[in-house]
Amino acid sequence: MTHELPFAITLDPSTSLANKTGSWRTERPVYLDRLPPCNNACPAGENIQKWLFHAEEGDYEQAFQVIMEDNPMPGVMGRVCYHTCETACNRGQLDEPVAIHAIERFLGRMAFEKGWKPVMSAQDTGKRVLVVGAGPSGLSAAYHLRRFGHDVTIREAGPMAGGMMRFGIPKYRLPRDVLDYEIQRILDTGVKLELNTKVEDIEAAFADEGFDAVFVAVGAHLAKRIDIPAHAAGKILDAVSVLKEMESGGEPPKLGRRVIVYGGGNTAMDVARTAKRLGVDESMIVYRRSRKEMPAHDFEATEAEDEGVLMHWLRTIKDIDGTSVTVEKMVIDENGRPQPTGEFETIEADTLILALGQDVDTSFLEKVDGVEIARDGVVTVNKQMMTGRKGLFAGGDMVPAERTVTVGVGHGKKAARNIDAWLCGETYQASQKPELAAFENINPWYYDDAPQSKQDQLDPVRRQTGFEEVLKGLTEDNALYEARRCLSCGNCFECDNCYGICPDNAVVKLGPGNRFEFNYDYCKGCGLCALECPCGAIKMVKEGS
Amino acid sequence: MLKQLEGSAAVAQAVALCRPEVVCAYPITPQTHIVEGVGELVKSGELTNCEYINVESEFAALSVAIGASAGGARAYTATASQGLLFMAEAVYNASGLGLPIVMTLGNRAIGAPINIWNDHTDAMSMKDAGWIQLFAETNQEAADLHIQAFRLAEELSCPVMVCMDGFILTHAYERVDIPTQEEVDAFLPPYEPVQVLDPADPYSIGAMVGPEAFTEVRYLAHRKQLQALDLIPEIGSIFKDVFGRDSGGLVHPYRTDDAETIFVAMGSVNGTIKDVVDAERENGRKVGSVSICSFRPFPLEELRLALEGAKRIVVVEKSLAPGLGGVLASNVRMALREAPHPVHTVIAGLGGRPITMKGIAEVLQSAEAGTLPDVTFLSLEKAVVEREVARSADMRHSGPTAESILKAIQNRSAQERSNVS
Amino acid sequence: MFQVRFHGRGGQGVVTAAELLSIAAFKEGKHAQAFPSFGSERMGAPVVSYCRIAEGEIRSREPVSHPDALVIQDPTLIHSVDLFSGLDGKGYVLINSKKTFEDLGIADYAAGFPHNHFRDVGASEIALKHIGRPLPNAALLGSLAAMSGQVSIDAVTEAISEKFPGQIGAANVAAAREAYEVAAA
Amino acid sequence: MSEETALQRVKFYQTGTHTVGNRLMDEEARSVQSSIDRSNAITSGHRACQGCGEALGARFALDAAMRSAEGNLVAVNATGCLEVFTTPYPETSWQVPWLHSLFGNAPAVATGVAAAMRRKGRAATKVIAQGGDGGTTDIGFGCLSGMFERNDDVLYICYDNQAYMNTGVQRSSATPPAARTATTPAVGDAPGNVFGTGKNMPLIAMAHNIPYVATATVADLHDLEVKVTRAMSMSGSRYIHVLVTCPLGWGSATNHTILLARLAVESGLFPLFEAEHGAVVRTQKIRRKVPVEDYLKLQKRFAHLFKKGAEDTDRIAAIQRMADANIDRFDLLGERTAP
Repeated sequence: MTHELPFAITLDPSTSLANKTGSWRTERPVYLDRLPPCNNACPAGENIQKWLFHAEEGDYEQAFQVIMEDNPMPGVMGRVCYHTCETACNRGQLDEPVAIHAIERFLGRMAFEKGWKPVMSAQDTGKRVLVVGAGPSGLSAAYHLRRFGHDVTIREAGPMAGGMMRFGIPKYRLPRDVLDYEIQRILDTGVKLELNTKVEDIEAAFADEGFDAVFVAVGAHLAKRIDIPAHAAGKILDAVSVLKEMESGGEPPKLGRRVIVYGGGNTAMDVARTAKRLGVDESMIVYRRSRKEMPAHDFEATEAEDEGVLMHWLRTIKDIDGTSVTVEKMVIDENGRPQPTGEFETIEADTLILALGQDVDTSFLEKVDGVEIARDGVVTVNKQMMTGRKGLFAGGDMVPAERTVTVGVGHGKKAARNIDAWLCGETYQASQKPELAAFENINPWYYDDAPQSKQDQLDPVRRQTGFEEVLKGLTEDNALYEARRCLSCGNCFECDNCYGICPDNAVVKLGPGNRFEFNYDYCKGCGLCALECPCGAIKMVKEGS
Repeated sequence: MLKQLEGSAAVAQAVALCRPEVVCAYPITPQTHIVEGVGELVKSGELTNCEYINVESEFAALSVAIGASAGGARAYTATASQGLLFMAEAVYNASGLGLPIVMTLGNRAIGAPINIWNDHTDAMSMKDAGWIQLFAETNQEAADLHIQAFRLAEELSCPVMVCMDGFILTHAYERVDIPTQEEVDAFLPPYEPVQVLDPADPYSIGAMVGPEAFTEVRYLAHRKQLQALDLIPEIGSIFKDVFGRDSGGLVHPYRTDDAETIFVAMGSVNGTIKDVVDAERENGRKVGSVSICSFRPFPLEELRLALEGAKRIVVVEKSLAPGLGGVLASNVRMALREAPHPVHTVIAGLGGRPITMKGIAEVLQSAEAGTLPDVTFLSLEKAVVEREVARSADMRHSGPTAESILKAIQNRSAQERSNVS
Repeated sequence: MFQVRFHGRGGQGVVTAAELLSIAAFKEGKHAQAFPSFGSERMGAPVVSYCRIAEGEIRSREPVSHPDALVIQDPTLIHSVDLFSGLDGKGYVLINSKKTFEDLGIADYAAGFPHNHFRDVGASEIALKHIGRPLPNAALLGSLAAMSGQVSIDAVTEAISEKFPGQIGAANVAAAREAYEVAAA
Repeated sequence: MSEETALQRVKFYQTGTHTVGNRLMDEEARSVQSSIDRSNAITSGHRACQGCGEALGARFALDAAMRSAEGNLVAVNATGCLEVFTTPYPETSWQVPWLHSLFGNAPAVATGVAAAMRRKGRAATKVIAQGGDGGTTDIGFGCLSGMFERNDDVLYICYDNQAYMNTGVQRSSATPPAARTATTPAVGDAPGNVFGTGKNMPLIAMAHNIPYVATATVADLHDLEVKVTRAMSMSGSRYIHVLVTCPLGWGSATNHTILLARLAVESGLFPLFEAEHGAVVRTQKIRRKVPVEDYLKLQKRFAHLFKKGAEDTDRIAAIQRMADANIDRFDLLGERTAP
């Protein structure tokens, strides 16, 4: 329809597009992906936020696949990981952190129910790698190496794979069917497992068997001991042995009616709780410092207490006379160290279980040239996790690091990447970490108040009498809800805020999954989009910088 | 059909025959009977497809009409005097937007002092608002001009104000030939707006225009009025073809051929003037008159042709430009800017003061005698004015500074003298 | 040209009377022009209206200063307003009153007019009888028709019926006819 | 299937209803502004200041109205910032049919447009009139009241930025007490605008008994869109009063436009409510109540209240009392149970 419209007074629609208001701008908004604190805190290097993103949509399989890029055992990890991600979670400053572990566990269960397998797309390289030890690090390394297309063999000295996951963590925390399933899923990717095969000669593996690289991750299985004056030796056991015995399939260890567990770490709690389940009347923790200083996670102590474990904080064992254990009271000085008081008490116990930490058995490495073993028994590795012996890598509890399953899994992945690079004659370069998405980058207004979903717990009576799993999993509804509590810190989740609130229509929406882009022809640089971005995925930069 | 009826009723019926789609009503004397009349026709169902909207002010009345016209409807309203001033902003706006609204102005004086009677001050206040202003001499012409006004407005996309003298015409019963609907339909096609608010073609009407184009916009408004100088007679002649009578046009000369003195006036006073012309012709005086129908656009050329043979021009006008004299006279002088004639201004009929044949005849005599001043106030009560001037001269302290100071000094020295003695 | 001036008070139908007269004249093929003098008079205030009747076009718009007939709808105005201004001795005067000219104080003035040019008629009483309200204008128009012969009584009643259809019109027509008879007698 | 059902069952969308869009919500439950196909009633290239709340508010409102009317609407605009920054010759930003007449007559012009639509057989075409606070509460007040009284079929939207911004920040009858404007300078014993009794246009609109009155802000898009949509579903006179931040006039950072509107609501200074036929039917509760200082401090127009060492605590307290009175009057904290 053409008109003889009045001159100047009447204007054709949208003609203002000729006026490029971008020239007004002194600052420009830019989209960026900041590093979410959960990802940053994850020892296994999981891209938590990314898999939550998929879980929020109910695309659990995709979420599972994202986890599988970093961690082959979500079912295990969702149970045993101490989830530093949740400690770091920005949502914790709003109400409560996202229960990431519970969602991960849910995804593990979904994968189990649906039989999802990880995507294995790499071509076989023909390179052969030996992994020594089938614990978390070894399994993880083997899995990731397999994903790179390498030929992987695991040799495990023990009768079963799993390492500390099996022999250090009681089944009420990690049911064995879950563990077995996820180990098998790794093996199904084509990893060879040789059990009851102790590797004694690394050089032979290189030279005689033709492995191109070796990754050792034998864990720390040697219980630390201390000298306690014993007038009449009572029954003294170590925690690792007790837990290992639980897995042997034979008679459970005989502990008597009263048990003291000496130590304040997670293993101490595990053992005390195991003892309780084995039917002792009194399972006691004796620890030289207070609850505040104990290395165990608070929830573990709480769960132990819930199950009737008695706590004797600020006590050291001075001597043992049959079933009489003399303990000295301690105080914490201003430096946080325990100091003796000279006051003593006596506790009756049939068994004393030492839970004082573990050492690594590195004897098999001593004869390998170039391998350096530190005074505390751990193996020195460089940034690429390689020992002084070219092609020999090490990880897990046997290198200096926190000794957790998650760290072990992380080591496995990291080692695999480095081994892969080394096999290709390269050096692995970790990508530059983007800036952290701090709480200050978040605009909390846009998030609804939503309390964390709590996992049900087994009732205390059953917890004291059996090894049924204590924590229940989330229902699908709860898991979905929980996933949706994620703030998506630092990463666009396509909330359309920038698109909606730009007074100048200078944000172009690219459609589902494609996010947005700025139309700098019109953006005046007001900064509204950056401030009102809920998750801090936009920042303002000086024009021309 | 010939009817004996009130001028307002005649206009209401004529407007109704034009099938307005939106009529805005706000009462103000002496226009009110017109919108009342239209309202009755709408309410009774004689005028269909018409929104009759009772608004809260004249400003709203014309504003509603503006919206209606931009919405593609034929819009009409009526006002007078203060009402026109109250809507003044919208008056300019309607023409600026090129909206073909037709509005009746029941001419009335403007206060203070408040005065409800007839003169042309209201119309003159809006003479440069960009509207076409047509003045009716009789109620027949008032009715006819409305019918022509819609056609004119819509052909030009320019609003038209039909001016008719308050009371003198609006309230006068006389015979008016009210045409039939068929005749009007044949003359006036349905409104086809040049611009209309339409979601299918969403342009913006009413932009802000800066120095870079404002002059051009104003030039085009001027040009539109100049176009109307051709269109008004053209429409008048088509009107004659359809309705068989002369109405409208630019100017109506009366017995001007050999006239030495020509009266120029607008509106109903021309009837009285014509009676004087006839009477004085009987007395042997060479006198004629010109009635201006189209004040805006102002027919400079037609007027020049009508007046060029005369020796003197006497403009009888119902408005005053204080400090200058006559508004119409100034415009007439523009038409005669190259001619030697004196153009006298006679301010008459202000605030309803009757203009009598006797008064006009006296003006003619003094004009012929060469004693008519440049500006004359017809039937001015000189005694009243002089008394008031004298009184205020004693009271006043404002005014020219030097004079006031002198006066103050005189007063003081007189006081001092009296104190001494 | 025959010019009539009506005097009365606001609310007495003074303006309507002039209009009705113009319609009556129009009905007889004549040109007529009726108009009021004012604007904002309220009930009770003195009001003036005019009507001109002619065979040809009426152009002048000036107020009627030299009437051929005066219709005085309210006799109380006689001494408060300059009613008879411009009237010459040959004109008509019709006063709504049942009083004698002596009682009205105008006997001497009335005596100067030709026979039957100066009348008073009890129009209000006639109106009261027919209409139920003392609205004298229709009745006076009947009398004026009889006195002046400018319009026929039929034209007057037609005009009344046209402007006031129905019962009110009919009552006014009856009043006009009775007053016509009174004046024609 | 179980995924599907859980998705539908779990109505928690991580950002709830507060962000513009959300990929997790059903398409039809998302805001108009989130749509890739929104009409953009005002398109790019307009000359509004950086961070202009009115440009935003007008697009929010008209886009919602456009969706509701399925594109069949016309808009009338009073003189003011919105008019000036959108339509300087030779460019217009409007993508809806649009008419500007004068400062004070937008309601009447809209009445005329609506009448024309009815008479031209286009009664389905919806008419919206819009103006700033000056054009609405001051100079256009008479026409607006007339429009309400006649119950003309027009939705009138006031974009209230609390002063005459177009002319350089002069006081209007919508300017809050103590605010500095060019005609209420921050000097003397009682700097800034006087404490008056106020002219509350929404309540005045309600007094006309019109079908619908609502308040909204640019901070809560969903609320605004719901209200516009509801208004559009009705006929007769409807009034929506939208608080729009003006960085220029309020002396606020250009990126605080939404924040300030939000604080106005959360402090209680600007109550959000809806009224039908003269009675309040719904109020939007305060989510996280804040003291008025939080709102005032971010604006230079109130800076004189917070002079170091000379805080005008009395007048800040007076403003807090206004907020508290609103909270009480409209039950903004939800302390009273619904009748």
